[in-house]
Amino acid sequence: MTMKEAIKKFVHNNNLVFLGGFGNGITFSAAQEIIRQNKRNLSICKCAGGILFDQLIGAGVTNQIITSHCWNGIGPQPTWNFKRAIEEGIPQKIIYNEQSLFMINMSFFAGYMGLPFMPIRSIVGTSIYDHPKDVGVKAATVKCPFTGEEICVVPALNPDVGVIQVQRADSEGNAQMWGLIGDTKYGINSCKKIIVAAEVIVDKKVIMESPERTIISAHKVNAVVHEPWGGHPSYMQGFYYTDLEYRFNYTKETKTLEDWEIWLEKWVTGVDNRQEYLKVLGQEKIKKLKAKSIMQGAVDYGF
Amino acid sequence: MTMKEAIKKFVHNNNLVFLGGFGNGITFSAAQEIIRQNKRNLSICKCAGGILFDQLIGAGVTNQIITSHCWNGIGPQPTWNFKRAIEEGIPQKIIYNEQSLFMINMSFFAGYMGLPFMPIRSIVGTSIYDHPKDVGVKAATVKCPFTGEEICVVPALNPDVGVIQVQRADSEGNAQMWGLIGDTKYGINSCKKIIVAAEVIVDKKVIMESPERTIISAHKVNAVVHEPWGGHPSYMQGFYYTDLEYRFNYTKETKTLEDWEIWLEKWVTGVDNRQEYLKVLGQEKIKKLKAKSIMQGAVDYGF
Amino acid sequence: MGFNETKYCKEYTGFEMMLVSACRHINSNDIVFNTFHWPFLAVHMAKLLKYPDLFLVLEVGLFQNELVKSKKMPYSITDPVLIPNSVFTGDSIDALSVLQRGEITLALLSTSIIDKYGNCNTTVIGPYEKPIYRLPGGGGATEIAGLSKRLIWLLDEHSKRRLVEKLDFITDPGYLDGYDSRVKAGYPPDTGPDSIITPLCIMQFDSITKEAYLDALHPNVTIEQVKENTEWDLKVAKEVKQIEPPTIREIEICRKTMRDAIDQYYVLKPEWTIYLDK
Amino acid sequence: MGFNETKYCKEYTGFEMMLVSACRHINSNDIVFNTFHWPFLAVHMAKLLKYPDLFLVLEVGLFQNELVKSKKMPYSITDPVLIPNSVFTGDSIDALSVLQRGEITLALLSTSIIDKYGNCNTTVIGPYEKPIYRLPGGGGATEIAGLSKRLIWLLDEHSKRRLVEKLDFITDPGYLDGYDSRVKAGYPPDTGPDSIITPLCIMQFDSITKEAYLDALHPNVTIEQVKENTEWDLKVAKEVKQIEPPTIREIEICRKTMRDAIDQYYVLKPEWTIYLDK
Repeated sequence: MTMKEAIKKFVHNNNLVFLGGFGNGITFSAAQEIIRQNKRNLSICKCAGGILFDQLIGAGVTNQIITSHCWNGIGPQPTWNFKRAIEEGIPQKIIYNEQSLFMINMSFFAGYMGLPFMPIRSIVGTSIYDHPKDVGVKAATVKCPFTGEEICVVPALNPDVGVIQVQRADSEGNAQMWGLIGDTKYGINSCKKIIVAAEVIVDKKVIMESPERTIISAHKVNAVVHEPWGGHPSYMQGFYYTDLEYRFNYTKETKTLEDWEIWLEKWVTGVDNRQEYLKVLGQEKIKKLKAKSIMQGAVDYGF
Repeated sequence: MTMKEAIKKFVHNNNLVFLGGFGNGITFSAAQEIIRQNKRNLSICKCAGGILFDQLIGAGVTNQIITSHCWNGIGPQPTWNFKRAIEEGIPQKIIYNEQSLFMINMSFFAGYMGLPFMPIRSIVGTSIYDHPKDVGVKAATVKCPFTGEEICVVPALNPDVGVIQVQRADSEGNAQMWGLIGDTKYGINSCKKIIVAAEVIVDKKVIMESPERTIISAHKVNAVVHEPWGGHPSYMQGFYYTDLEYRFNYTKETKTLEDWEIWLEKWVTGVDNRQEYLKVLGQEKIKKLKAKSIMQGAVDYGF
Repeated sequence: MGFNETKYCKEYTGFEMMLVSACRHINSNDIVFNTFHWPFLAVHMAKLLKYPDLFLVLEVGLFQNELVKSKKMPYSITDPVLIPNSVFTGDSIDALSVLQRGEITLALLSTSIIDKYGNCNTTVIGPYEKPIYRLPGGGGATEIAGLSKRLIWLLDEHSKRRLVEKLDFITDPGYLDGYDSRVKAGYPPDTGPDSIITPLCIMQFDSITKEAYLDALHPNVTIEQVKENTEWDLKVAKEVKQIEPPTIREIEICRKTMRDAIDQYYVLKPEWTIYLDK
Repeated sequence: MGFNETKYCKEYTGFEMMLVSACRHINSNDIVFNTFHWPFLAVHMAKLLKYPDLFLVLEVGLFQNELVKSKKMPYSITDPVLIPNSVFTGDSIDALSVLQRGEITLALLSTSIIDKYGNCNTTVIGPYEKPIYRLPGGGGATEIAGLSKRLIWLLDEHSKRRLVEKLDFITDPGYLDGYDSRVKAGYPPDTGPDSIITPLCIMQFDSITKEAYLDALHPNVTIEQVKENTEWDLKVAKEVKQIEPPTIREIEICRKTMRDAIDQYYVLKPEWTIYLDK
């Protein structure tokens, strides 16, 4: 399936959407296809990831972000569409459903575990506990029946649909990721519909050579997309490095609404898919970002 | 440190003890050293593992087992010391703190997470929920503040001391395990004192070649023991296979109290350490059990 | 009985019939929770007979959908041979996540003692504190019984001491006290025992009372025989079905599986294996 | 001030002094929660200056106790260069487990706005619903501030808009409303802010009221200067300590670190870097 087909088939207006990747394999290609298809009123959950959120916000695709951090990590520098939306309501008012990094991870974990909540030893006493006021009960406390202590609990997140960008998957959807996993394993398994985008599609034999690298198994996967470089400008361990220059310049290049529109046209709406995006990026940059190989981690699985 | 020194220094009478390994790397060497040192009134927690429990019970080391299953998995067949203790009080009455496999795993996970409890969607309505009556509150329900449903919760387990048998560790205690992990990662991290026994001691460089294989990091580890074949008669992926014949015969060889005492003398109290045990086992058997190598699972960590 | 004779096997044991019946309950698209020990054989047969890529979840946190290439049958759910043939390995919490998310469409479990509501006891015979006979304990069956969509119990002996009115100890939840008591306790409404398969018959559960009733007879078994060997006053379907005898092919695979199991130290009772060397 | 002049650096910026002071707070046996972005530089300095094998936990679930061999400084806590130099990698839940088990003995965090009880705001200036200025949000700092044994806040600017009486939004818990309010809220009693390090000084917290007070001055800074630039009525220790100026070696490493950071696109204000090219 192509990313275009997968997003068309599984991502719908008003959905709660999980987008995977924390540093490693951020789902930029998926997010940009969502923009091209002009989806509306999506709620996006993701532990952090400023410039991805910023693009979805700027394009008017999302009216709620559920996250712990929205900024350009390179610098660090502000993300202007995000600021424009919250401070000025441009292009629309959005809700920032404030999370802490660990709180949203525990919410995904609750979703992963098929449980309605997870306890966490934090958040109490902070404003995150109950802001914003218009998104329902964000956290509560329960009394531990064993120790008597009051402990904070956070609710499960079970998004309607999720997308991840991983190093490799087989054609059935068994997907493997290594390096940083972030919230990706628990986040994607908590979703109702699942799209796996992979740098390479491999034979199932390759999956079975190190089955502990699998983060989601085929029985839950609805679409497999072969999407090389789908994480650019983030990195994918073993495949390509972060495009620091591109990410650094993003803040400068999107500071005004006019500049943002030029940027959006150049990188998103003016291209049809990731292959065309890569043409805009250019062979020279691709060559520069390509990872130098470090093959390691084999162990003896013998018996 | 030798196993003898480690058990002497860190395992004390009346301790709650975690013993690692579920199929892969069951801590037989540690358990047998505990028997040789004649510890008393230990409570042993471990998700399952019949013939290891059976030896500790028969030797009078433990008066409480916290587990979900105690039987000889090969056959399957009964474990006689276990039955003698519960049915006849020989050598002493013991408490079987009934768990389900997943319940005890969640209790270890709570301990791992530094949380007082974990929710679980089971156990309610069963006799496991509240038997035995004399071990305190085993489980309870709380009302989910988000969905309103009543959900079962189980308390954290935080053993005084734990031992694991892993494939490899560095001299500081960074320990790696692959193949089945069972309850070993969460169990050992929930312990207050930690002994790592490893088939091989490797340079830290080897650990850093696939850091996701680490199940416990050095900052928590109190003792590192180089203990080849410490898991026999269980297996260790990549090192040796299960001694099926030995395990099958165990039930036959320990059926009567007299037979058990002969077995105990031969394999445990009559030897001083694992090296001597391996002499009793014999070179031929060792050769037969040695794993045929399947080196695989390398991936590209490049950037 | 109207079944074409040439296709079917004439001589087989009740144990073999139980395995064949269990195997027939497995569908190609099932997400199966595979457990030790008789279900392991039934699932092995299903992989050999019909669905080599059946999707299996094991309580150790291992997912598999390829036929194990090793010549040997795994001796247990923890056999290291399983690892390099799996599509996922993690830990028991990963297996629990699949159960709790409601993704298991079929679980097969073997037990020794079951009551009329499909609750099972693998813990103790007699009073808990003064047991007559101590059993091993439940392992992961408590959650598998609690959370699988279709649950099938295998009993290798159909007798009054195995199929009882009331248990000394509930290790694994069936329909608890019947009617809506299971759902009231908190288990998902779309879960619970579907069938009990014994050497004699298949029982199903009344949709209202949740009591097990005789639904289908294995060949050459009578209703009376089943009732006589069941402790509670067994209700019987209006039309009791007649189960197709095992085919020659089914029995071939069944016996191969039993032989493989014996090679891996499974203890099978002599009366179950009388045809194995023929 | 009694400090041997030949050993010390004469010219340096307040930002550099802040980093040097932070670095000095790190002990060899600390289990350090290392965070973006100024703490990253202070920890990098500590590894270069004194403890190359300092044990670090990162919120992505990565534990490290070797000096990164790469010539480049990681551009962030998610830089892929970190992976093949770690002793453990997992996910954020693994990092949370270390925090919740109480194993972190030292955490360094940078923030933009802090109040007198050591609470911080990285969320919003002005009313939450009608913000004057929206900030990025807290990331993992909420738990790191809540659960680390010794917590040190770094502020790169000491001004009244940065050190305030009361926050618009508490992103990260300090001592909340002071006194025992943090413990009452449920945080472990042995946790909480230890110090605030700014370009001008180091503040500590009163053991009873939990209000921050001036404990030590960076060289050439007066008590008045600190008080004037703090919004609340800052209390002052009976004997305000005088902080040792940065040594030539410390500044050397500090500037190398700052240069490395700039190479990795860290934005440093021009007034902090005036000595970098000298």
